[in-house]
Amino acid sequence: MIPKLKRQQIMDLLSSGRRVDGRGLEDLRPVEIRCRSVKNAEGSAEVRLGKTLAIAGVKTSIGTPFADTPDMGVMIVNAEFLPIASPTFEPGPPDENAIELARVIDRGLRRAEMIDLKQLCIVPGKAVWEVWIDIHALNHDGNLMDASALAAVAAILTAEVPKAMVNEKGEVTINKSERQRLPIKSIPITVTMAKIGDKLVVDPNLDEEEVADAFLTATFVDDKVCAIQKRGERGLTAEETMKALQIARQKAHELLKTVREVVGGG
Amino acid sequence: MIPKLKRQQIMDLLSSGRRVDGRGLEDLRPVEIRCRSVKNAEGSAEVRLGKTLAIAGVKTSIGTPFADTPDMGVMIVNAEFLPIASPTFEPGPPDENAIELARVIDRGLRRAEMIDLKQLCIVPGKAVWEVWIDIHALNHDGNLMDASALAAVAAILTAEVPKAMVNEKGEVTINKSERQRLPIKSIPITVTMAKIGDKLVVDPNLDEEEVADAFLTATFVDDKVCAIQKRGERGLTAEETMKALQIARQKAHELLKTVREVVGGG
Amino acid sequence: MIPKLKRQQIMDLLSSGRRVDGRGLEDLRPVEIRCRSVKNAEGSAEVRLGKTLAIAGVKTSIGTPFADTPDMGVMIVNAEFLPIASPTFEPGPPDENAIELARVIDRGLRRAEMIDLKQLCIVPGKAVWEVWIDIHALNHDGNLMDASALAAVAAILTAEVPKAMVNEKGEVTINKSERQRLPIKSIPITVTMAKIGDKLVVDPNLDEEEVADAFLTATFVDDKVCAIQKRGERGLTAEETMKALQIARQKAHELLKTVREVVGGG
Amino acid sequence: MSIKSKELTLISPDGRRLDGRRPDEIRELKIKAGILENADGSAYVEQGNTKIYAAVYGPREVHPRHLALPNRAVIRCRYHMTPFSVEERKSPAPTRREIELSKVIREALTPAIIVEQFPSSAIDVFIEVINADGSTRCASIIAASVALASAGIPMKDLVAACSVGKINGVLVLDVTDVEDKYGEVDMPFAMMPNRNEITLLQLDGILGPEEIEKAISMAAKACKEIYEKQKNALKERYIELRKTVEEGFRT
Amino acid sequence: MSIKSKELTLISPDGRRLDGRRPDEIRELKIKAGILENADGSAYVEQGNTKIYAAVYGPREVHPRHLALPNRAVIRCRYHMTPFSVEERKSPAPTRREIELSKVIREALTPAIIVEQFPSSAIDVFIEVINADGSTRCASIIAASVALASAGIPMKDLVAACSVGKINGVLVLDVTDVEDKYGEVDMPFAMMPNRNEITLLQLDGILGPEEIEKAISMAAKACKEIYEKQKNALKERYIELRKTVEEGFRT
Amino acid sequence: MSIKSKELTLISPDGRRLDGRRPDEIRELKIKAGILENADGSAYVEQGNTKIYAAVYGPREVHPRHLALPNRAVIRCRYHMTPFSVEERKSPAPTRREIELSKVIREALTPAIIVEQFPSSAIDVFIEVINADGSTRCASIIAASVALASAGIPMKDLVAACSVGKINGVLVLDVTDVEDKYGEVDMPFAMMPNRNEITLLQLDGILGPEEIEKAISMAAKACKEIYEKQKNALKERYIELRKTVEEGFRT
Repeated sequence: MIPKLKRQQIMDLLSSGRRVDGRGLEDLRPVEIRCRSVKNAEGSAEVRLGKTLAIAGVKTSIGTPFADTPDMGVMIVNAEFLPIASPTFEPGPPDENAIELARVIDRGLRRAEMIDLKQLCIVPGKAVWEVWIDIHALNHDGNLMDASALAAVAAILTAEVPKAMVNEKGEVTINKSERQRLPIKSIPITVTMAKIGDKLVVDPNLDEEEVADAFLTATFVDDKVCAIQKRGERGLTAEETMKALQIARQKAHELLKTVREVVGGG
Repeated sequence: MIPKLKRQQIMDLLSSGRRVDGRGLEDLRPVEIRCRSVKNAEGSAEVRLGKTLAIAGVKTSIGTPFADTPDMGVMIVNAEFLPIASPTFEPGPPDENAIELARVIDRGLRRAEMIDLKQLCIVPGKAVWEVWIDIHALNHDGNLMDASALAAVAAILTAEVPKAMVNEKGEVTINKSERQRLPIKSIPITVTMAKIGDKLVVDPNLDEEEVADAFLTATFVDDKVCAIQKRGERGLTAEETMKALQIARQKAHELLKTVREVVGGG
Repeated sequence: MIPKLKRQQIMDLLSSGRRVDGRGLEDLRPVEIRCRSVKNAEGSAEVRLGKTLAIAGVKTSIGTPFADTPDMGVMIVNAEFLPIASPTFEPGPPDENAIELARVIDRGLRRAEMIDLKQLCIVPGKAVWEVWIDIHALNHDGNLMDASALAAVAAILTAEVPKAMVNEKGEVTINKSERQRLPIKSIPITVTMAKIGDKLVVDPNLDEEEVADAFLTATFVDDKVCAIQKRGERGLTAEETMKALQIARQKAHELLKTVREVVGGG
Repeated sequence: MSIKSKELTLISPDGRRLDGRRPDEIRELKIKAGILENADGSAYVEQGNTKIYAAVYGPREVHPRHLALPNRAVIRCRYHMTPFSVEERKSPAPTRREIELSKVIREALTPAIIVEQFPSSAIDVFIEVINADGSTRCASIIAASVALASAGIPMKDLVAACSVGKINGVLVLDVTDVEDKYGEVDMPFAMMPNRNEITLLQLDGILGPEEIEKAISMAAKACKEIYEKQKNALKERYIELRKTVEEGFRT
Repeated sequence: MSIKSKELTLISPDGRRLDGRRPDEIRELKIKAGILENADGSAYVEQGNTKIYAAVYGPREVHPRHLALPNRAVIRCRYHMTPFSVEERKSPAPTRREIELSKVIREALTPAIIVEQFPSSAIDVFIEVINADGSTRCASIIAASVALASAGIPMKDLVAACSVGKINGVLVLDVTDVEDKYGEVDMPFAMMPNRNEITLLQLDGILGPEEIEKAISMAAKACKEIYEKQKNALKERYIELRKTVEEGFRT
Repeated sequence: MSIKSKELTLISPDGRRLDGRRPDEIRELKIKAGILENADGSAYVEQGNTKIYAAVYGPREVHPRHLALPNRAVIRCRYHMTPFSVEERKSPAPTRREIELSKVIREALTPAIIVEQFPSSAIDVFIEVINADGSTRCASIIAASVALASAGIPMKDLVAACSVGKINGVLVLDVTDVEDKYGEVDMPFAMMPNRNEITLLQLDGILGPEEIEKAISMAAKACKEIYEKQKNALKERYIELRKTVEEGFRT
């Protein structure tokens, strides 16, 4: 009933080119990025996308590489939808939505090769840097995906990690006083489109998310796509898909500019 | 109510020497064994016992031996009652029935010394073969125990495992191209009897399982018993026990013949 | 309703200086300590405090020290509120009450330095003794905290642990036949006070626990306090706090005397 | 987590893949409906060495009750791999990957199900991967879709699925495990061929805009081919059932 | 998981076991009923160095409700070992072994309980092994059976239990830990002596048909002896309770 | 678990601590109410480098229902640290420490809440530690207390909190991480300043009777100071809200 009414209202507005929060169909909400607020993290960023708030922290530690990639560092992305962020989130291990979000962001970072994992090898086959990227939702007003991805990217870009040294005995030691940036190869940007009726909107807020038919999340690096995830309980035509990707690409440009302004990154 | 009626109907039939599915009291259901269908497993077998379907897979890996048996390989049996197999099975970690089944099969294999674990030692105290036997129920129409045990035995008999080599430095390497059979010492066969009223029946189907008073599962190797498990919420007399074991022994002979025909095993 | 009546009845009695079980406000229940009943534990004690029954066992094993304390043994305290002990306890991992109890006892033992962890170092940075102290509630009639703490202390005092030896190769071996006491530096004693209305009572039983406003648990070593935990859903004034600590200190003296009589400890 | 050795030749100069297929060719696909007797509907799919069982239970009661929806059926889906289905034994506990795949498979199937027909009830889709050789989520969707139809669940369309990969620069259909590991791209795809709706689309790897368009069109074409095989499997099942019933009458 | 060194002499040429017992002799057995005040019924059993507490709660409400049965009581049983009860500290989380033993102990006790008397309710049996020196499941059944009776649960019979082992070729009663580890066979056994029904039978080890028959007959005989001790413990408890009541009247 | 190097000078001869504070001085304390829009009430607290978000949801329905109390609200509290808030990354799963702290924080807040006003309902307090630099439970209580008040939950008083430490023999207020690790004592403390009731008191370290009395009196004094800042934050929030409403009217 009420969701149906809300859907109708949102669709009526959309058909006249407007959205519930006053935006145009292809407008992002205001973006705020605040880096380095967490002293105990090597990197951190809080990102506000309208009223949606996510925080990402980067921590590093020494670990052993995977057997099939002995000369590459290890990157782990984890996301928690904290009960603090929404009346619908419950304490406990990540549910399918949090897991999907973490894995989509992970694929984007990995395929864009944002962090050059080869440069994170210390002793091949023995010791590499592990980079932990933890994402926490703090306030959920829709599109946690893009806010989280942006927070992860900003935290990685501004991280300052200690130096590892190998002494004569082959032992690895860490020098915490001398810090350096992570080796960055590219900046992937993630943009989510929602399909509501026959309209496509960018950066859906919570009201829109609740009534949307489907979502298309795409991660861009240098005008190419490196990760896509269609979500939601209805389908999209091939034409809608291509159009959504095209709009998302433009928005990714905008966001990339914002990121560069804030962090001065690569 | 309905279980009571079903029980009465089954007992009436039994008193005239017949069973709900037309079998005699000491008849097994038709047995089908299909080996080596899982390419990624070193050994595998799908077993149909009537409409009951179970699959077992054998995987090997290099591990360290237990401290108190430094010169023996390690065998682990695990069973999952998948929700695919029955409307009453739920996703999640194995319940007490799945755990009991795995442990009863494990004891049978272990006490029969089916796999000669001593021959699976690579470097005493350091490196041994671990043999993982995973059993999955796919369709549950009664007596998952015997179907699972048979699948495990057939998968072990037909497994082809890689060769381990120790180089000059004492490092263990695996040669996946050169494969060999597991070292087999015997073929244990598991047979379950159900007690319904004062009758004993072999290989109970699901209807019979639901109304049975008690079960006796026995594993035979060379005419001796190496594992017994009484199950169910009612008791058995000593005479019933001995009679059940005697019938089960004959059935084990039958099944052993079938196994030998299919896999040509030792 | 019924808790309210019970509370009224208990408060009426208290205002005339009596308690539901006939004790005075500052009387402990009878204490019984029975040590060394568990053959497989290096140390053990069953403690009865009135009808409350707790058992503690001490087990030791060789482990690696924490990175920041390479020359110190490791002590782990764990508590389980078994369903055997109370109709309100459920099977499963320890709940917040069991965890709090274990952590309060842990802090008392640690801050009193009861076990001299430095003497439990075998090879600095490599091998140290781990001392596991497991506490199980068997019958809960109030004040599991003090019964558990006492059981832990008595089990530690009477423990006889094997000797560790380091051979020429630097390998650690255990000599189980030659046993010795743990290195003891002090005997911490834990006493719990309950506030009911404006009265303070020592060693609350279950009825009193259920109606109490707040609790103050303090652990004493040589007349000083080494751990405090205020519990319960209401507050205490500073004056009540100081008075509770003063009474508890006297009771700790009594209990210390009992412990010394039973175990002849340091 | 995989060695990326760009030198590995996954496709020969004359356009043949390691298993002899052309880029736009799918592997041999066997579909058998109604193979598991307990389930309300079921299917077994073999696509090359990828082997999958799917079972459907429902519509049935929802436990716990508060998960039920008053105006539609809840679709639940579990994609699960047997420990022995992959090269290194995996623990039977669900991994993060299995949890994500369960979600996207459910979202690929749901658009085809007329959920309004069964308010307050659940339809459970259970998928077991017996052997994994690439494209398991697509094969799962093929199997689950047939299992749903064979359970008599009313559907708007079947869902067909096929992955697209990119190996040595060439777009290819129906990716194998080795092509996934050593190739550049994996793009799982599902659609309702009759309604022309994409219900699953994932991309893991870099593609330019034209490549995406081409990949989608290749996948859509393959889905139409697979769709026919799904319908055939259902027809065979129907004939089989009719025979059983008729035999029942005769005896 | 155990060293099998057949050379280890577990029984001397004159038929004495390591602890001096003859083959058909059980260890000293102490049973005390009603030791835990909170429980509706309880018992403490010492059989040599095997020490066990059992408590019974119930009949009581079932949570969650849907587990209740309309026409009978649900029997629930938890066999649990304290971390310090065994040589190597065990985690307090239930192991697969403890889960299996909980099941077989429950199935050993259930036949003796008149479950129809308490529809829609639960009877909970909790067992804690304080020290384990072999035959813990049999000692658990002895204790739980007394705890059930002392809780006033109506029963058809008590359940007595005794294990049979085979050491150096000889069948023996009431197996210790060392006899279990280094011996050839462990056969836990339980029965209702008065009704002559076997309610638990497990075999871990190789026995021929005649040996099984002999082992069962030895175990049945031991159970009759243990049965008397169980009844004595209940009598003592009854006398104790009567005394308490009478003292209550006097004061 | 911490290196105790008594030689480390945590306080200089002229009574200054590592961060320049005097013993009876608390760190700069920023409190902002109403920062998380979804919550019914929320607050952000920065005390030096300790940074905390608190959110309150409720009064709302209790799930599962049987946890509800007929005559009062249930207060639930979760204290949680983000994995990156501490020096070594911690797993996001709750540790035993977090479970204990959730309990004592709940018991520190509950005395201030008029729970009788909302029978059969729950009030949930969620705390996230973003960066930990000592005294996180006290900062959590400060934040949660403001969040509760800003959610409109009727309260008898605010709860203020401050830890006392002992470093190189001197009692100090508002302990930092390094003072906790290398100091002798940590004594977390909370009270309702207006009602003069202590609602949290823990001691981890050795203190004599006079020291305890002094520590409590120092903490109580600090709580009065913090109390004013809490009230200010609520006033600012009120002004902010009024402005929003008035702007709403104007447009």
